[in-house]
Amino acid sequence: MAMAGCCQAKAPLFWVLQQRFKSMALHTADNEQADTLALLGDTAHAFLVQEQRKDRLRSIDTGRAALDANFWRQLAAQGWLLLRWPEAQGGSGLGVEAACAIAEQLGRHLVPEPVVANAMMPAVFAQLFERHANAAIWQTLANGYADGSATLALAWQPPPVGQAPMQATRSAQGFVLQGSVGGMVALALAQQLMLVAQLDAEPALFLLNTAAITPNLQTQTTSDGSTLSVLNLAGFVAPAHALLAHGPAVQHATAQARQEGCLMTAAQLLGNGEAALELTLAYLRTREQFGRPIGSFQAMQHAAVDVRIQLNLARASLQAALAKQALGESDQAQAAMTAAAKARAGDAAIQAGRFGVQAHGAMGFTAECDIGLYLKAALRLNAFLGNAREQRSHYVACMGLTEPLAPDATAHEVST
Amino acid sequence: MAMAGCCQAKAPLFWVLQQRFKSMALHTADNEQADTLALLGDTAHAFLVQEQRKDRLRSIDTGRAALDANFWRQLAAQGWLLLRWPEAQGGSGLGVEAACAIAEQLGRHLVPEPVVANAMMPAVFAQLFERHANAAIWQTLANGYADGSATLALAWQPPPVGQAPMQATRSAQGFVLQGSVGGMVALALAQQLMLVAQLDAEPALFLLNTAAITPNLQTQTTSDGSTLSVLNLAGFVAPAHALLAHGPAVQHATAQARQEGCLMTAAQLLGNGEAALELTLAYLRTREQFGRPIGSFQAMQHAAVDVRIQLNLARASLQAALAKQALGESDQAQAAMTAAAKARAGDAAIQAGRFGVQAHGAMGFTAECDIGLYLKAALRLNAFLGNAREQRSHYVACMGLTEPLAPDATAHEVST
Amino acid sequence: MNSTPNHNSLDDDAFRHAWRSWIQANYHSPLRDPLERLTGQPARAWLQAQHRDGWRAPALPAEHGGMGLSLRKQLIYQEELERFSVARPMDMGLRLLTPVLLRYGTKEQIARFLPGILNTTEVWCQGYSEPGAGSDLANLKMRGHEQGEHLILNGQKTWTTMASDSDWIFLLVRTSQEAKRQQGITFVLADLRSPGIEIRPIRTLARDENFCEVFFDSVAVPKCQIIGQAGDGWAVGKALLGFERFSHGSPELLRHAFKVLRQTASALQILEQPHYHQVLAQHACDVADASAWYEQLCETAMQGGDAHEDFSMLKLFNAELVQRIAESATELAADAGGLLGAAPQWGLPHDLEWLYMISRPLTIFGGTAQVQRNLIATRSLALPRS
Amino acid sequence: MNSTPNHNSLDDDAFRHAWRSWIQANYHSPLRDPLERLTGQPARAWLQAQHRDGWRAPALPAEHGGMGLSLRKQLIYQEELERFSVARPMDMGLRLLTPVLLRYGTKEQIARFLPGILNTTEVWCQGYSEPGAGSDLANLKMRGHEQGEHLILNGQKTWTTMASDSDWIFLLVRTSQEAKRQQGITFVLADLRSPGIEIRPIRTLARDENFCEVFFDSVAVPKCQIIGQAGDGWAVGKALLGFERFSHGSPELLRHAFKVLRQTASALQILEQPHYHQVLAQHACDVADASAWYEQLCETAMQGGDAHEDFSMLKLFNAELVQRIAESATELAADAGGLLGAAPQWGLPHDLEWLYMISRPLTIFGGTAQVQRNLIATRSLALPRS
Repeated sequence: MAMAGCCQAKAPLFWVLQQRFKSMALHTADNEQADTLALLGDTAHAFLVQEQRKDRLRSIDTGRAALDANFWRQLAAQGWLLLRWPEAQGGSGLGVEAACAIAEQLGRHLVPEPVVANAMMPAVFAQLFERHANAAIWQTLANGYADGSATLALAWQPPPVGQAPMQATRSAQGFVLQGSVGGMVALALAQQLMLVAQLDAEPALFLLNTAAITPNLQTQTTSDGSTLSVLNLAGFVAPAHALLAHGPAVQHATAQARQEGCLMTAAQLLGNGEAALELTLAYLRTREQFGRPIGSFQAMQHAAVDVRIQLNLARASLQAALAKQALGESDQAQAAMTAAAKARAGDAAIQAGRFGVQAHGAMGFTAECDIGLYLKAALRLNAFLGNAREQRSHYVACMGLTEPLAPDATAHEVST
Repeated sequence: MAMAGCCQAKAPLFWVLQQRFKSMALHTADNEQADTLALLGDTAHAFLVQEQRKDRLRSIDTGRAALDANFWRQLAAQGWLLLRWPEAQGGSGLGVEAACAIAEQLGRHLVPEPVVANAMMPAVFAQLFERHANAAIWQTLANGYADGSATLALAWQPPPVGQAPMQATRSAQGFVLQGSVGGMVALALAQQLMLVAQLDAEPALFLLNTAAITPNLQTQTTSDGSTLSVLNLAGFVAPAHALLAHGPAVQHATAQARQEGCLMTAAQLLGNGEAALELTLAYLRTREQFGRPIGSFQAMQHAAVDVRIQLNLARASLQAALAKQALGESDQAQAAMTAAAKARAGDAAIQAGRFGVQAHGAMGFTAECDIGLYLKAALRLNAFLGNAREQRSHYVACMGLTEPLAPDATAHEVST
Repeated sequence: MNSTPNHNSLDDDAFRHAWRSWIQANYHSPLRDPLERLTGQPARAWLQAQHRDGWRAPALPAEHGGMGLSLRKQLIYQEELERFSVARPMDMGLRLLTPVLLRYGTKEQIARFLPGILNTTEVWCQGYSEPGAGSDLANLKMRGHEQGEHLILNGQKTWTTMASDSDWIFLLVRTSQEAKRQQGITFVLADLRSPGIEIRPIRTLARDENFCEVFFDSVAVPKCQIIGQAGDGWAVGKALLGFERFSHGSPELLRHAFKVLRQTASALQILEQPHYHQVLAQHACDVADASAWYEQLCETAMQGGDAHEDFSMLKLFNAELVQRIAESATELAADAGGLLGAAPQWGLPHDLEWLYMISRPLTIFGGTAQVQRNLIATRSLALPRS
Repeated sequence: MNSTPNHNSLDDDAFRHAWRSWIQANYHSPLRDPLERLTGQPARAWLQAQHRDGWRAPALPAEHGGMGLSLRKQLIYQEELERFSVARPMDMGLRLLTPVLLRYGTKEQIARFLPGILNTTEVWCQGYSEPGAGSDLANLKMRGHEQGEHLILNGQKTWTTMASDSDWIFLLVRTSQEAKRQQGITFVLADLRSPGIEIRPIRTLARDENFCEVFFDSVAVPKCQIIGQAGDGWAVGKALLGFERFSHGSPELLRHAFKVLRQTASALQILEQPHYHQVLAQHACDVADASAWYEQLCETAMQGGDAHEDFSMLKLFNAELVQRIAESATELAADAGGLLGAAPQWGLPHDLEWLYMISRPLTIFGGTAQVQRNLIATRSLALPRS
């Protein structure tokens, strides 16, 4: 494996876990899988407690991103960037549950680096296209993730309002790209861009060097310490070999990457919300006003209980979505529950953060206090890949709930 | 005045107040008007404390309406049914503020009889059509309201879902009526029906005897102790003299009646909500659990404060709507604020009732406890003439708020 | 009864199919609504038919005359009842009293009372609540004093579900005054035909009389009808509340309310209206997530895990969610809101006022939502007591 | 200043027109947002221009150098500032300290401090909050002890708005320990250039540094700078909070936030989307009703009525409403939510993250929403204390 050399020394437990997962696949022992996932999470937690300094997020107080190429290499050394990457290219080939276990810890520890957006989601393309004509390209990309030296960003979301979508046309030099695309995350850490454009009325996947398109970017810091960019191209020429794939397979890969991204982001939001509530509960237990701990006031207690309930719902929803994925249920059923899970996790994390800021009183409004960092990160993670409201609409559409329901239908026909 | 004989003995104060209003109109003294309105309300309160037995609403426990023809005659004796009726026909000719002062007390005391729907709203038609060709008809109607012996119901709302609207066509006998109309209130107390139908593609106003259309009615008890009916006519023949008015004037009168009806119903909801909160606060102050009054628990206190705030908003909103009416502001501005007031009053009263039922614990779930009567009445009054959600949509439409707003608009251009 | 098939030997699907067919063939009531109560003779007939054909008491071990189903089959058993929207029969003898009898009762007590529960010749009701002791159960006032071989009961119970339809009552009474209010309470069984008992129905906001007040005027009860030790009733009663709470997280009511919402919108032909879309989307995800949570908690419980606190939270969420769905459904009715009864002529296939009112006590009975939040805050979140 | 026109002789419309024209001609800052603070030299210049042209201190009687406007004209004065979306200048000397000076100050104290307030050569800040005394003001710890003709101050204030931009501070300090925590508190004025004072800005979630911590290390203040009697500071300070609270019900922030919402939806071209319609309708009615309530309370106050408790309720409603509108605006941004700063390339003309964060302390500063509800419950609703 390409990455084995540098990583085994640093993260032996991770590789042990990886082996456990693979052997488990043979006898699908539910409990054992749960234990192993928990162990994976614990390992990630232990690493991040040690290595992730929340302090660096304070740069957002002055509008600057907190992204750190060195920390990205540390994450690579943990093996997380190749966790979903195919084994043939040196990846771990682990499932989405394992990715979610890591993502939950990334959320809990406020990691701003784009593990989900720029490592886990690209892995879906690698899985689907690895046996494609240009297999060598995927191997090169995998090598970049192995040590964190080179990373992809994805550019496939619709253009911002009022701008034309990205179109590719054939030319003598290769392709001419024209139009806008939004939603690129943390471009400062990405050397290459995987861009979806319409070519001959079908989606096509291009690989571009970010250096070449830097003048065409508008980049802004986001509240989780990362960045978001819009790309506007007007007659940009890409070479012929930039085309990685073309046709319905690109559509499918994009949808699959989005769905996995939603699951992992839900996990990240869940970790964020759990950590925010823990921080707040600790404060409520100790901080006194009017001669008693403020956590003894009913108003605080009840609001805390409501956050707890929402987080538990979020965890249940995510697990149900992962189970549908694992059981191979219909695409619609998977997509629906994924949307529900992302919606609930977004709402729950924001509610946890908002309650946390309020419960911390004036202290909660200082940039110095961690609780605000959770709220800010939750705002951004909720927006990523579609916010709670959009996800709920998607749930309704996937479930066909706007179809008329006959008066004699039974309750069990109404919802899963 | 037609009604003076029977009423002066019973309600002398009302007539004194009526005179005060009329003299005030000359010098528009705001404070004096406020005092007089308060006095009018106090008088109504004193009467209803004595005469309105909430107990009779318990009939709704078994699905029966609580309407009482004798009580209707008592209300007539108070002069309330003719309060908005033109003076030329023996009415009091008082303003909508005075009607709201009465309506608030009707709401406070859970009066199920349709004073707003079947007396105050018809008065708008009387005002607008009194100098019309068939003036004698209006005088006859007024006489019926003077002693409560005869009453109108209005039938002008759109038909229920899936049914055709009411159409009139000319025939040798007069008119043939065909179609459905919903929303008729308390028909058991009404001898006649004022029906709006489309005639020659314009609205026309017909007067029908309810006896003649009884077989075509579907009537159901409502949660405030009244009833609601749907009328389905299939070739019903009305005599030529049944046509009272025709053309845009009918449209205008209907809109005006609806608007006044909304204001008065808002007042009724406000009275309902105020009484529900008072009842609940009294319970919270005395009922003990875990060794202390339940009103000392923060959760109860905070919920009560939120109800108090909503009721205060409702009162402010209603007063603003009445002021716009009094100042003769544009129709759109009047309609907008009226919608806002009806929306707020509906939401506030339901919130007060719901909190009240919860705060009363198991006792609140018994039919024996008054608090449930308030919630039930609030549900119906909120629905009457368009519920809070519909009213808010109407506010947005009247204010043109879905128009684009330029980035350099100032905040004062945004809302009144 | 004699030919009870061994349901545990069937695989899950076969079991599900057999039970589903049996329900279809044997449930004769027109009530198809989990919020409705099956009462009187139809309820007895329904439970007796189950007993006759070996479908009675899914959780009860076979040696006591039950089906002794695995936990997974118990869940299937319940799912199929819900799928058919069977109305709840009055069955407190099995659901609440039997676990207490088996844990605290003597052999004689079990032999005397269990058969009547199983063959539904004796219908039981529960006497916990009193006018002054709702959320604060330790505050109960009803007295029992010893007189020879009897306990003499005086006082009042209230909110006794279906007392007028029952034969026996199990209840908590105060048999001595102790410093700690939880002490001196006794759990006892009483025949409702005993002299001195008077039952008065309570009419509710939902326009029914499913609850009663039960008055006790010097009612003599043999001491052999005390369960556990005299004075230990708090522990016995708490255990019973524990059994009861387990079933409260089921999404059955949610699904029913959500169905009412969708059927109402369909009949009103407002499926395309923007406000409906928002409400639908929110409630649909709420129901989906609560159902997912419930299934996972059942799974945990089946594997022997402790999901007690989670069930409490889910119960609270579900109760408030049913209320919100009922409120949304009423809002859909627009101008026609507040009608008593279904109103097909208005496009309202369901009685929405009833749904609105029947969902009110979900946040009151069994501990108000406020008290439940207090308990969760101190127990699950380790926040300091107020 | 010398040629101060008699504004009270103008009719309301003429007064409004004159003031509106003057603002347009004299307000030079690009900050057009009531949530922004006008600070430093621009703030001083703006207030000094008002003073120069006779537009300073609308409520202050003419004999003290103010405009001495009728209450109605004061309201017009304020309305026009809001109409122009003027940013708030740092003016605590006039808004908060002056009423206290006039009520509790000696003739000498008024003569010494009022002119500097009016001509804005001395800018004041407020020293109430302490790290341990937020909602619970009586808990304050900062000490002052007498030493000859001086009071020696030791301790810390926090959340002092714009201390780094101010010349003087008025503050509450504990000068003796009494059984009742509200006693032994003194209201005193201090020159921020005094030796021993250190000011450190606090960075907030809204990415600004408008608040400071102020540290006092044996700072000597002449006793003649005590307002009222030593030990009576609680009453003096409470009176000040009263004056402050009066202005909190204004719908200015609501209108601003609502404008942001509408402009965002316009730029995003989602005016026809169903979810926007629901949100718009709810917030529009909320803003309309809160504005109506405010106008009626001002009317009541102008007629000498007591609207104090109502203003508290309105303030609470407004604070939470601004937060809800900010949340809705962020939700509109969809995929682009959470950007720091305005983002026209995303169709976001406003910095929504800033609005979200700047609205957080509205339910914290000046008594948390929880504490305010407690107070309203016991004062206005006569519910028993917990």
